Amino acid sequence: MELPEILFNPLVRGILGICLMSAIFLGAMAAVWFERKLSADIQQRYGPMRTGPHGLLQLVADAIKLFTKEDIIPKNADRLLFVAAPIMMMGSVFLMLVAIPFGAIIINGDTYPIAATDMDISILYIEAVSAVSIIGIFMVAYSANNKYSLLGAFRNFARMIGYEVPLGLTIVSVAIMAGSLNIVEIAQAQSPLWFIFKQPIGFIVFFIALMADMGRLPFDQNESEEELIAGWITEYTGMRFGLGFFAEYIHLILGSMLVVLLFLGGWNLPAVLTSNNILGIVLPTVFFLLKVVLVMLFIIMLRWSVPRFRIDQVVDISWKKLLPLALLNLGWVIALGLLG
Amino acid sequence: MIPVELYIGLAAVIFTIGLFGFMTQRNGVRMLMCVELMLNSANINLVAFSSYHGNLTGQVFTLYVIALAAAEAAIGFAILMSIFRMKDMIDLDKINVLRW
Amino acid sequence: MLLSMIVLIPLIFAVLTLLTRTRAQARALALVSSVAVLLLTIYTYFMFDSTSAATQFEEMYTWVPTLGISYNLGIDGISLPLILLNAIVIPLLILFTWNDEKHAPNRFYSLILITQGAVLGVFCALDFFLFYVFWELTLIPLFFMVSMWGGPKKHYASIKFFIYTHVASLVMLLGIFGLYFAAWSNTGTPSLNIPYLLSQFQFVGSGMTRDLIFLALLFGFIVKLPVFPFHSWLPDAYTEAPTAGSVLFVLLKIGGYGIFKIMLPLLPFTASPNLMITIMGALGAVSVLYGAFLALAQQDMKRMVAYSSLSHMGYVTLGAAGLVSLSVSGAMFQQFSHGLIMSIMFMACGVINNATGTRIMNELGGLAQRMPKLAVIMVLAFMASLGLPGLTGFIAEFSVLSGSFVNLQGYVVIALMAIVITGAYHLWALQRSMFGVYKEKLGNVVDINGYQTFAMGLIAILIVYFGLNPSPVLDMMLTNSEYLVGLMAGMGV
Amino acid sequence: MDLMLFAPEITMVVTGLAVLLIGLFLPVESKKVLGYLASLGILIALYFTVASLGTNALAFYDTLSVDALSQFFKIVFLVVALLFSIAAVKYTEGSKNTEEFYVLAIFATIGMMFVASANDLMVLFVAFELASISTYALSGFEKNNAQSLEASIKYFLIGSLSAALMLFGITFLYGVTGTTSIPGIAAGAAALAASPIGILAVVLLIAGFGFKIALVPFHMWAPDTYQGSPSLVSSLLAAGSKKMGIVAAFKVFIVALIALKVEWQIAFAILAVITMTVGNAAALSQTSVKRMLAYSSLAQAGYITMAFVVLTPMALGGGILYALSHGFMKAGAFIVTAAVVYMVLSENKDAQNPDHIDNFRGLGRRMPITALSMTVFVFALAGIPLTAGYMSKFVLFSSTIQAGFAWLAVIAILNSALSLYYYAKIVKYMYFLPTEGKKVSEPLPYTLALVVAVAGVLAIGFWPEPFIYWAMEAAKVLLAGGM
Amino acid sequence: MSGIIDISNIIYSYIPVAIILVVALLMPPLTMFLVKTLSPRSRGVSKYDTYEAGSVPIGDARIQFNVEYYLYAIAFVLFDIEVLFLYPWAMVFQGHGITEIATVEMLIFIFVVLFGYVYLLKKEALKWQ
Repeated sequence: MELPEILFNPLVRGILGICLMSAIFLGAMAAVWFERKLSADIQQRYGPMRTGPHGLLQLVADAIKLFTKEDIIPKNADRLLFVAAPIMMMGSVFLMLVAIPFGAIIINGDTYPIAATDMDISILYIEAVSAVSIIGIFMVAYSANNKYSLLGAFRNFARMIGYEVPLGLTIVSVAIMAGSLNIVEIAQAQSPLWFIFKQPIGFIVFFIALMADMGRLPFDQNESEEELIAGWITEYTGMRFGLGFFAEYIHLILGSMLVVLLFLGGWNLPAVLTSNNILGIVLPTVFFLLKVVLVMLFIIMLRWSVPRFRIDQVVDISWKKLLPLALLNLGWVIALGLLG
Repeated sequence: MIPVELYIGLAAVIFTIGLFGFMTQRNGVRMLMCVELMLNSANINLVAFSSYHGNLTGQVFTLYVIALAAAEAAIGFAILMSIFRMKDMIDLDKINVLRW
Repeated sequence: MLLSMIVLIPLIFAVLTLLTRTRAQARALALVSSVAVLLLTIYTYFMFDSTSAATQFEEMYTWVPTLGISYNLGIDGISLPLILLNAIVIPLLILFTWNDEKHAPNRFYSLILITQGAVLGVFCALDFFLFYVFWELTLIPLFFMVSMWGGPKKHYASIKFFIYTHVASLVMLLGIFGLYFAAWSNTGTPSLNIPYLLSQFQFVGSGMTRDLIFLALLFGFIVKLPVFPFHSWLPDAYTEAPTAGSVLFVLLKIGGYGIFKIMLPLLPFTASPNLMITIMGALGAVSVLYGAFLALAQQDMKRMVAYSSLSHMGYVTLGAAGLVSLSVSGAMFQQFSHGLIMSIMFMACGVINNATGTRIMNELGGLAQRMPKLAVIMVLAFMASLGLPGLTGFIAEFSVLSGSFVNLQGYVVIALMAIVITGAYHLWALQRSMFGVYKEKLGNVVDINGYQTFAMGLIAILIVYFGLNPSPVLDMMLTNSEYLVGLMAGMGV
Repeated sequence: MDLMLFAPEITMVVTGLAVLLIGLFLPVESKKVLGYLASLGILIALYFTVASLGTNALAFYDTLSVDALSQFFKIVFLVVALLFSIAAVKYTEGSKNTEEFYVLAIFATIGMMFVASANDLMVLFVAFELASISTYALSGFEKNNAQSLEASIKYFLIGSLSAALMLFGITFLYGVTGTTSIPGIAAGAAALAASPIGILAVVLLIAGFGFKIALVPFHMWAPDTYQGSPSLVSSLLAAGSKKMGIVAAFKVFIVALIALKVEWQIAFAILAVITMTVGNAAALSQTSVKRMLAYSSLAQAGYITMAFVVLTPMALGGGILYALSHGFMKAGAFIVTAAVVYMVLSENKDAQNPDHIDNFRGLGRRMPITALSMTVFVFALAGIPLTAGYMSKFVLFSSTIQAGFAWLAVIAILNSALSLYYYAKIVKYMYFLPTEGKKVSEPLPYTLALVVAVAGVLAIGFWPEPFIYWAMEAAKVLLAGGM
Repeated sequence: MSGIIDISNIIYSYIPVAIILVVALLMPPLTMFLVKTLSPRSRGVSKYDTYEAGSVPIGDARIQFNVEYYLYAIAFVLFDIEVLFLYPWAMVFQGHGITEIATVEMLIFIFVVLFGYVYLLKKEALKWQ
């Protein structure tokens, strides 16, 4: 069975991307609900219960509320930046999304990733556009003319730059091992042995750095509700807040996908399981998404069980622990490469 | 698909913007940004020519240029910061201890 | 080795002198050095064959072969008398300053020795590079001499002197370069050897180039000499310099030496020798007259002497342009004689200035009563300077004027007019300063001391000696000038 | 490929890293060791360079060449670095950033050395920037001194502008010829000469190098920077960094772009004349000695630029020799000002303009060795015979005449006569003007550096044969590449 | 000089990016437009105040921040650029027959970077105050 040529048409790919975008919206909504319930469980309470069964419709209610909230732009704010900031944040996550495969279809032993585009340097591209979100955050904080916001943004900034370096180094290690910068090829290269087993240090470094990059607790110093009200997003209300909030959750999902793609074997399954075309179409993606959900679960559980670091600790961890570890990992990968 | 002249033209325009900015701006940071702009216009040229000639020299060169630009920016900011700490401004017209 | 020693001993001793701490050590070292040079020079003189115009005592070591530079020394009949003059006067000059209370004596004597070494170097050098090095080296000590111990306008004078003559030497350097490269491109080998380059001059491409080279070199020499109209550094520098400095200026005969040694051999091969002769003759004659007139107008005795020096230097150019054996040798002898005479005259000016505190002649008067020894020597020198027969000045000027008359009647006539004026200002100066009624406000002046008497007296004796018997130096000058004139005759000039 | 070819560079890198690392773990009072270490490393590198004179080789995929030209300039840079590091022992005394001072200087020197051996514009540009960036930081080394910072920011902005211009020019060379290799560009020069882009590239490159060499009218940063930077850094800038610009320009113009000679020759002629004239004229009225030296540096760069016009082996040899001589003379002169500044500041911590010429009054009595060295340097700069400056001018100017550019030589010679005036002024202040200051003991490191520099100046003055020989060899390398 | 640069393959893989970019650019404004039409509007002055835990804000918030941030920023830029050089090298490290040379050269490079790192550590540039 040949895949029709039309599937490779960029326009079709773009429409696929929009579908994926909608999917991830739903995913993010699910993730929000999921987190609420999980956190409630951890804290031994029920969480949202009233809207729908087990509060399943809570998100819909929230959305309605957000849509009907007045949009307030504080005085002294830089209006242009204030309004444009959500675009930057949303743009960043959506552009990331373009290059990330949401799974793959295996037909007759050939793998077709479910991704809007398949570029040679996708991992580099993802790293690049994900860094754009910090500009959005900074725009929010700077335009709001609020000291807490700015302080939050600066912390965010210090954290981001600290963790970009180990992140980059581990990605290089992965790229060395896979011999490619194409995220699909990297995922393929993990059959049969996942990279988490080949470079466990790399995985740890990458995971921590990614969490910091996403601003997940224990790395959400940009918000630090206890000290900075809501940090960088203090002055955002209603739907603006909602957009920022959503961007974070989408980022979370995409980050989890990255972890799976880079270290946890992506959609790779033993060839036996995918030899059948129907199984080949379904199983890899399911398997992939399952792993993504597990990673998300882990991240969310972490959030509710670990206290937040102080900003100086965060910076220290990145520069004094992760960076050497990342270099060590790089050395390890080089050694492996020389031996094998 | 795209004539190489367009790339050169783009680079030239960016370069000119950078040069113009460098000449007219008096704020240290802005001047620095203009220089970066000029370096990047050279990068456009290099990559375009690299593609045109089908060899990788230009792309490799671009990598070096990016690194150098970063190093330059780093040192530039360090100097500007020291000036700022001393004078609370980075307006080059007002930095004029050294005159005749 | 002989010439190297003559040149290098003063330079080495200059460094040693610089390191001394006391006045006594400094002057002693300087005296030792200069006497050593004198002895070596006298030895050289007696070994010298004055019947030959060829280069003698030649020394040659390769230095920078890539550029054809070598360390090449040698003397002939043109340079030896000047070396002799220098070697004789410098020790006497040191004796003359024996009791001077100048500050920083170590530097003072060191500068004297550097000047001596540099000037001797110029006379001995047979390589243009070396020649130019020594030529420029004379500038530095004299510059310091003037600006450290000079008169009230010392800074102005020193800088004017420095820049003036430095520019001139740079122009000369251009000429040297021109000659050097022209010869290089002709023969394919670089060389800065003076006789070699002189012999190559005739093969230089166009007449225009030859003329330019000639004029560039000539400019360098006549500014140093100096002659009108390039003399304006002279009165300032001579006047503002300390006595020793003025004497060193007087001994700085490198400009005239260059004319005889370098210009005359080149002259016949220029595109228009007659034009060159005209230039040199005219400048010389005008200088004689102009210097004399200005000297007449001076109030300051030292300035008057300086202008008279300009006047005398005119004879050198005029004689060189005369192009007969008599005039050329006369001009050479004029250099020698002028060195002796002017040394005494500047020394006398210095003594008077020290004793009375002024050099303005109207304020002086009757000094002969209080300073008889000085008066005797001074009168002798003035007489020699105005050309009294029996003294060196007469021989020189007479030879120049009579010799030049053959070719340059017009200019000689101009110069002859100056003789009257020369006599006038010399005598008038003597009359105003030495004779007449002693002006009491000058205070209690004392006569020259023993060292000064010895120094000035010895030079005075030499003036008389060479005036009566010039052949010890004139012979070799004649040999050389005959050779030069013969060269020109061969070219039909 | 023989790594021994790059023994000097490797030595320097190892030295630099060693100084950095050791310096980190030393207490402030024993950081003097770093100076000795750096000097030792530089000496070893110098030894390797001198020992390898005469080898010819290409290395690293033909991007680096070892030949007489590169070795000669390496010697220039190493000599300057040596003087710098000896003198810096005193300058950095008591500073906790000693190692940075040395390391930056060593890295700058490494950059210059690689520029000297670059055979590829990519390497050339990267090395160029390595040297530039290190010197930007060096010139702002006195972080609490407004002058130093101002010098630094001006130097930095103009330096990065020049880098951008140069790079833009290089991209066009690459665009037309398809290679960044210098011989490759020379081979493709026909295409360059035919294309208007070639001219554009030449213009951009002249401007880029003009800024670095500080040719008028691209010079406005130089006086400020040389005056404001710490004196030792000025010595590195004037004596080292400027030479780097010159050797790079030699390579780019004379080797790579000889086919476009007609276009740039006249430009350089004009630049040379303007530069030397403006430099000398402006130097006349300066009261800051460092600024005066800066302007004199302009003038000297103008003389060297004449080599681009004349383009005979001898002229280029003269220019190259001049670079070495200027290295000794100018580095020495700036070290003297460093010593004077040190003296002034040790007497009065808050002295303004410690390099003012009034502070040179009576230096002959206060610091005899320093003053004597300064005399040698300024006389050498003025071109008094038997000094390095004279020898270089002799070769350079005479070859200019030889090649038929008599007018250029005349202008240069007149300029050189003019320059005497302000050089003599320094000597006058040192020896002839009275002062109340007492004799001070001269810091040993400065004295040592000065003695080395004086020895160099006099060595070239008295025994120029080997220097001229190797300069000529270097010039032959340049011309062999292009003609 | 004239010529054509063919980058169609690359362009094709970026067309989806452009499409998504347009969507991403449009989405927030559209949402905000919806909000504007749907939401009520109340009058009140104090709601436009900057929220700083209830206290009245003093002065402008766009102030100069601690210099620490800049130091980190500079360190970041430099290290990130070092990583930049690793990417191309990572691609050719294996399977291009230059493994040994590439390894040695990159190890030297990393070694020099480590030097810089040790320097930063020792100079306490990475110490948050």
